[in-house]
Amino acid sequence: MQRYSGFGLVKHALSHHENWERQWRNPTPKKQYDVIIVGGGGHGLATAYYLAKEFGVKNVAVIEKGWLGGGNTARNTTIVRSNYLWDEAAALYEHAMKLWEGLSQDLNYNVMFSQRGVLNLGHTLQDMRDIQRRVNANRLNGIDGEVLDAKGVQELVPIMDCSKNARYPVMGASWQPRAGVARHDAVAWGYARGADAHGVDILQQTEVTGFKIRDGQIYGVHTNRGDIEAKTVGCVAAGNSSVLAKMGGFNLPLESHPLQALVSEPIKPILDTVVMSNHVHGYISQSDKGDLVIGAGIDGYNGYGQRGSYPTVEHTLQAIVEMFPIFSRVRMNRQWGGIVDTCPDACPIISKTPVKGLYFNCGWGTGGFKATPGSGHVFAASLAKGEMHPIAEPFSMFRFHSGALIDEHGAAGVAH
Amino acid sequence: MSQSKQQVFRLNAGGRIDRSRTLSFTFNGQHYQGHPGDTLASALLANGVDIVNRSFKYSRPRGIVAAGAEEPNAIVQLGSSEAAQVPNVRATQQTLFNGLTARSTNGWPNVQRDLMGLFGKLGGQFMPPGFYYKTFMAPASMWLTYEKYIRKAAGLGRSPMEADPDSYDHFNQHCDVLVVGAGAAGLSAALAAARSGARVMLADEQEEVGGSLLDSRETLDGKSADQWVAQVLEELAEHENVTLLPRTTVNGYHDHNFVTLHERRTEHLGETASVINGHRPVRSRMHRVRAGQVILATGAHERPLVYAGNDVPGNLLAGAVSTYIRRYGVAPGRKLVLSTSNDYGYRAALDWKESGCEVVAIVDAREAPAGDWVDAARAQGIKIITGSAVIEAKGSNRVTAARVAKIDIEAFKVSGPVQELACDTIASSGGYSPVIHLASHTGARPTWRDDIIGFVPGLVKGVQACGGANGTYALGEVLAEGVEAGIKAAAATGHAAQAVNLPSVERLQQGPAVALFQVPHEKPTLRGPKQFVDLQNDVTAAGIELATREGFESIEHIKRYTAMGFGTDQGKLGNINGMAIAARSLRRSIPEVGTTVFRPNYTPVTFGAIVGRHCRDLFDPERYTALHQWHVERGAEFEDVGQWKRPWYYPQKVNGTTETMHEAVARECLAVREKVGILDASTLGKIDIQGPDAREFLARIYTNKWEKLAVGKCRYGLMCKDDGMVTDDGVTSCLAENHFLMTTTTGGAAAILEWLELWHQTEWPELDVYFSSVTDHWATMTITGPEARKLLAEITDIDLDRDSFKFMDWRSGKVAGVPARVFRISFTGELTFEINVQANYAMHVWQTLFKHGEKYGLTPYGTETMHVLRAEKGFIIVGQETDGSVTPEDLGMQWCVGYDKPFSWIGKRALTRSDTKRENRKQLVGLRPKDPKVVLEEGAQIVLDPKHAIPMPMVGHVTSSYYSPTLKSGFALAVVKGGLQKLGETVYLPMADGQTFEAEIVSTVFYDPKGERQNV
Amino acid sequence: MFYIYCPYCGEHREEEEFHPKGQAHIERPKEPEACSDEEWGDYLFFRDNPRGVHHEMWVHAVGCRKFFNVTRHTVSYEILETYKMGEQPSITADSQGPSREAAAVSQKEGVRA
Amino acid sequence: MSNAATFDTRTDTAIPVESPLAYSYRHSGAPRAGSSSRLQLRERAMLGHLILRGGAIVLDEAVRDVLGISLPGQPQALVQDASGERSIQWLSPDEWLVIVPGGEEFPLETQLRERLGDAHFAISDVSGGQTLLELSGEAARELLMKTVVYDVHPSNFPVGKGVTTVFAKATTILRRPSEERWELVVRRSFADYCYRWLLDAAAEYDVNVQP
Repeated sequence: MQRYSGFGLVKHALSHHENWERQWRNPTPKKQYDVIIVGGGGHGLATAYYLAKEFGVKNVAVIEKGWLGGGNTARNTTIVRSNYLWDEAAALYEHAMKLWEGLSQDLNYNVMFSQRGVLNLGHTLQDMRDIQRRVNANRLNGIDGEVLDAKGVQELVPIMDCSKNARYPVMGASWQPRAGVARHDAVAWGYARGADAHGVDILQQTEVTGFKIRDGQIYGVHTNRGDIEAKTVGCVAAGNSSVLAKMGGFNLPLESHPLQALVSEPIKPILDTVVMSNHVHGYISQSDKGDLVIGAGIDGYNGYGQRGSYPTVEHTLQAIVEMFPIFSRVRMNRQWGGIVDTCPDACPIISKTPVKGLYFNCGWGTGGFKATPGSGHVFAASLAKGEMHPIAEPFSMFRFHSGALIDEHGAAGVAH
Repeated sequence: MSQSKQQVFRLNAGGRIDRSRTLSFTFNGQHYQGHPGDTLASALLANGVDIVNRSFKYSRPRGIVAAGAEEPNAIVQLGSSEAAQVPNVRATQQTLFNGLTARSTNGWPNVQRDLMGLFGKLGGQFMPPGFYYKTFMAPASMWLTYEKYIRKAAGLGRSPMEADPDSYDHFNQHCDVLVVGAGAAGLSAALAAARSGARVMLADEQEEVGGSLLDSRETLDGKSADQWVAQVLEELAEHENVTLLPRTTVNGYHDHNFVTLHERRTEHLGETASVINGHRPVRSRMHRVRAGQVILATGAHERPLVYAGNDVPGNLLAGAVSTYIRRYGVAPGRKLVLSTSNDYGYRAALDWKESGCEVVAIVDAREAPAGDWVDAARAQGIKIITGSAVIEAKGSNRVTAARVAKIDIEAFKVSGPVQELACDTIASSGGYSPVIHLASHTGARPTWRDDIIGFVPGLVKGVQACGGANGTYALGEVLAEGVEAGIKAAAATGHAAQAVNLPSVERLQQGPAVALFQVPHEKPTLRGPKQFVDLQNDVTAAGIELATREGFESIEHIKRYTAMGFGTDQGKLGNINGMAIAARSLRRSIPEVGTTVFRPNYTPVTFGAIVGRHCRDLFDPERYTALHQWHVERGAEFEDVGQWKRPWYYPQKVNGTTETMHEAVARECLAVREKVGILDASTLGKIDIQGPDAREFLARIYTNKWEKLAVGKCRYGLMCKDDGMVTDDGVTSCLAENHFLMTTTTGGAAAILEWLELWHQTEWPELDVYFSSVTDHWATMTITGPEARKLLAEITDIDLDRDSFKFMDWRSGKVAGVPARVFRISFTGELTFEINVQANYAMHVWQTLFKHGEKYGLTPYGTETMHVLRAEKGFIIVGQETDGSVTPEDLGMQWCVGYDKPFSWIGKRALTRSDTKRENRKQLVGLRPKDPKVVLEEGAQIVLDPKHAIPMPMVGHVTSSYYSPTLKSGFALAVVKGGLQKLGETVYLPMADGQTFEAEIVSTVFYDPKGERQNV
Repeated sequence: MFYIYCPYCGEHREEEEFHPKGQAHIERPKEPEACSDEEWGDYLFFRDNPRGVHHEMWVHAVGCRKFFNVTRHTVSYEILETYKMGEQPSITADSQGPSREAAAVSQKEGVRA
Repeated sequence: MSNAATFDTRTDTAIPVESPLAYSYRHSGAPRAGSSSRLQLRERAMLGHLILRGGAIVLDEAVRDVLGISLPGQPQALVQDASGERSIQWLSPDEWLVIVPGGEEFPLETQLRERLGDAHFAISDVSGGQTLLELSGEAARELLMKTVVYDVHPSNFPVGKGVTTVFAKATTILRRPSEERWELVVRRSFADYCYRWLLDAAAEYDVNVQP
């Protein structure tokens, strides 16, 4: 792998950039791998990377029906935080957070993880109770966070309307300083480059059309480029997970919904943190390019169309202008949608399935991007050992039979 | 200076501007003049302003390129006052008005002399696409610092720092046929549809309707094109069912023919709307249109040619040159070189020549161009250099010369000697790309057509494209397609076709165009001077080539790696060229590389317009009870509960100072415990349930039993979802054998009514029962406290005797002369009467209670006191003690669960799942702080071992916590793992400030455990 | 934004008047106590989530307040039919191939500007 | 008898009542405009409002006998008596809104209940819970376009129609009793919001309010 550095950049400039190598290969599928990862998004690529790098499983293929990182990795609002309420979720997201903190160096790829802090606003007494509960739990779980009052919020974000005149005045917020944003595409590309360097085959434009299952054990997949064998298959296909599960002969407790987002035109730096409000229902940050990146809500119906309904966008911008009246004259440039696979308890599934050797990692809802390194790491560990990693254990799909749900609707952010 | 001298590039005649009037404006602090009919861009060109901005990445000087929505460079900051600031206005679409104030969005210290430009020149080669992924990584802690400087360099304009003085609104529109674009195709389509009687909307983004007809060289029925436009508009105006919307951009096409239109109402008049008759009209308006049929007549965008130095000011689109000359009376230079791959480009040279300026040469990439306009150029004596192209523009702040050479398109190389032609303007045309943006908003894929060298829109049901949007450019054909589309659309909505006679149009002879997306240079692309593809984001042909070299093969990867098409112009100018360059690099065809799917908005839309009237006081409804006026006058502080405004507490002024919440709540609590208090409880949801199966229905939906509840009696009920988790609670009263009144939580009212309907409509339609909301019909006033009976007795005819009107009974009669239903239920533990009257009488009854209540110390109390009082009694609040993971058993409310009811009620089965029947679930308990002065924090986490290392195992959390003036101590409710087995044990609550509180687990009932006080 | 034909009101109405209520035709087991935990969990949480023809329940919340069923394509978002509670769909995934739009979208992913 | 409780919530006229807009008039005022007004807004407070539920077949005859108007069986239909003071509006296949002059609602309910006997139906008095706003003037339709999502074009919304639909962020029952007039039935607790919305949206029409 060609190492990246400032010095290297100068060197390449002098040779007119003619000597840059491919960041990943475009290999021909082998007949057989030790592990197949279905889905070449951030989570799938991270899984492959850690399998090869940390767990010594190098004969790995990542199968992606489109282009890598082209699903929700490319369509989210890039927020990274770990201030989840329940111990199980907090452990998972904090595991990810720790990996985020060294990720650019680990991958030798600048994922621009910007720990500019995330505010979760409270507008009602119950919001504040929930915030206190969550921050107290975070603290005892070793996750940074504090509760701010309205004055503290105003100091952090002077341009926000924190007055009592607001329809739902800001009463306070939780503040996680280590949280922030990252460059979404770079995460997929960085993991792809890293995985490729460790020998992982990334097979783009390759679609899984079925599973090869014998006596309840998986031994490969059918694809549009022929059959590929492996005794361990991990599906990390987000919105398309249910479609894959159907091929495996079972259902998942998932619904795939449109989740929309939008950006303003680029403007000069004006917002230095991430601001999220469940109650007024919008969240916002500013990208390095200057766009205000705004998350809209989940549409209530199932949809694979990568688009949602217009009123969702209207409601979101109403919330943004309610919080930031000065943005009224700023303009919306683009809106788009992703397909989020949501679980009834707003927590993911990282699980064995009724088919031996077939594992699923899905159901991340709105929480997927921020979990990318942690999700990949614990999933890789589980695939490598054939036993679920302790952090992944509570996220079994079978919790929906026992009733041991991990209800994170409160912490899962705006879209719930 | 005289005006004409100022506008040195203004032509003496021609154009659609009003030279008799002059408008003043400033740009970057300089004063200029223009005329009504100008855009800011045409006025800047008229005044010879070459540099309008600096580029995003390399800070290169940039000038105006286009004349419409595709303009990437002329992005300015508008506004003379802080509140009126508008970032990122496209000068080509901003109508000039008197006093307009604009600035460049980039450039420091100014746009002419920009220091960053130096950096860009020196450092440009160190900033290939994706360079930031490859550096700034060490040390890890420095990224935030690097980022700060990167952020500073980014962004275009700036946000205003004051609230918007303008307002906006929405129109919900419905029509049979929506025609998008009012050029030749759109006008003829609208005319055809209108004549058939359909409801037609016609929207056009420009200041003036007519599209390219406004600067056309062609004639219709022997008349100039703009005359035909005027005639069509006249007829459309006569049709009552036609809505014509100029200055209206159709910016989003959504599912099922829902289309959003952004109409600019005052932006052409001033930076803020001026007040007329004491009223400020809206700045802009969104039309939310549901159309039966949509006709896309959005025309086509010209593609520039990609050659070295093509970003130097003075490089323009050929079509834009024509538009500036013919529509605005401006020749944006003196000496023109035209580089073209097609016949359409010739128009610019003809117009230029006719305006009296010099055409140095037409450089045509084709070996043997032939056609009417080619002939016309030859006839005018214009030099035509064939088989060649402008391979490089020379100049830094303005074009000084064009380097022209023979090129071999197939071999992608310069095949002949280079000549340098002195000029100040280079116009280029690489052909046209249909405007397919709207069609692709709902995911439809466009199709590549080799014959027109462009994509045409993929279309879903109910949408047609015609004219330029469909790749049809010959005027006669465009008109015919428009009419056909109009007739078809009208017919599809049930309106029969009427005859439309097409105007006669001279048929132009045109030669075939050649596909030319990147002009070769003597040097290979990576080594040659920059050839810009996306001017706004500084994406070059070399950058695209480099991206493909690094393995970015999908067009989506290439776009993301290079940022191509992510600007505010969304790649209108550059995307097709960029895709073609990528295709060549990858040795694939354009359709193989991919198609372009655009997202809304077509052009950016002000947040305010999308928000409309739903802001400020109208952001979200505030729901009031019938007593709201009284609460306001009494100085209540309000709590938001759902959309309701409920009195939270009533601070009093004591000796000139206003009570704190703590003081007010203590006073209110004691008043209830010792005398009598009153609460406005009108916000509770109330559902009227009637029918012979009402009782059975209640038994299925509630956890507890209802078969024996007699007429005149009330009962508390708990509701679960079918997962066994508590979702609502309230008191339901039996009004008659087949008639019940259910109350719900304030926040749950609407959801519970829908919940009841859901089960009735989907699972149990055989049950004869109806539900109707009567929440707003009744006002509910709760009087509670030892003196409640005495007070009520003064103004009611109801027998309040404790033996005839028992706890959990209801009676009807008159209160203060008003028919009332009175319920003896209690949420405070005190003697309580809930008085319900028709809401229109509420104020009278409330005031009468106060008239009589003074002597009993009647005290109004709010939700905070209500919470303290109910918590002292261990009564739960759904949503506070519960969070969707709490069963009735977890709450210790087995007394409210009918385990042996015949029907397996909603939630029952789930209670025996392995996790819900497990030991050690979190259970509701009371907490008594060891130090009575301590009020535990709500949300505090509970641990058994406060010395345990982090992560510290947590066993539960505080759900409610208050200071009780009655108990003279703090107390709390909490959920604790296995809590009911731990009564009497000590638990710990480690706080953020390092303190750890101790508390004892106790019963949830802190006050009057036997419940005697409510029974008195 | 959808334009939904309410089978009770007999006309098309704006999506804003409706709420989606999840998969249609989920029946509560007649004898809950006879269900295993697994069966009860399936009833509560496990859903069809097809990429294609889907039957879902909506309620005309701001309107007649009736629940009804919608057969809709989850990629093209085309509504193929709406029908009253208690009725069965006449269009199912088996009874018709994917619509033209859906077929187009299921091809390789293209550019999103 | 239906074995439901009936209750006359009205009393003698000496007792003061407050319409759902009483607070709004105090708080936001009631603009008066001269002849330039293009929009008139009038509250018709204190009318009798009943929600009638049951099968059309069950209710039809009784309604005709008692009220003298036949129950509209077609969706979105609104029928009135000759005076225009009594109306029945279809709300859903088993639900109708009856509006009568204030005070008539209880006798009407009683008579209907007597007439319907043991049949399965429900009548709920909601007179205190909603109010009726009347819009007239040339700008009425345009104001409605700003306010409701339903198509109010005369070709879609002729006289004699009524719908329940979205009013900004609230809901309303919108009806068209005559060529000149539109009626909005709004819930009491949302009335102030609706009123403020209408005043704001109608400012450009010189709205004239008759409290």
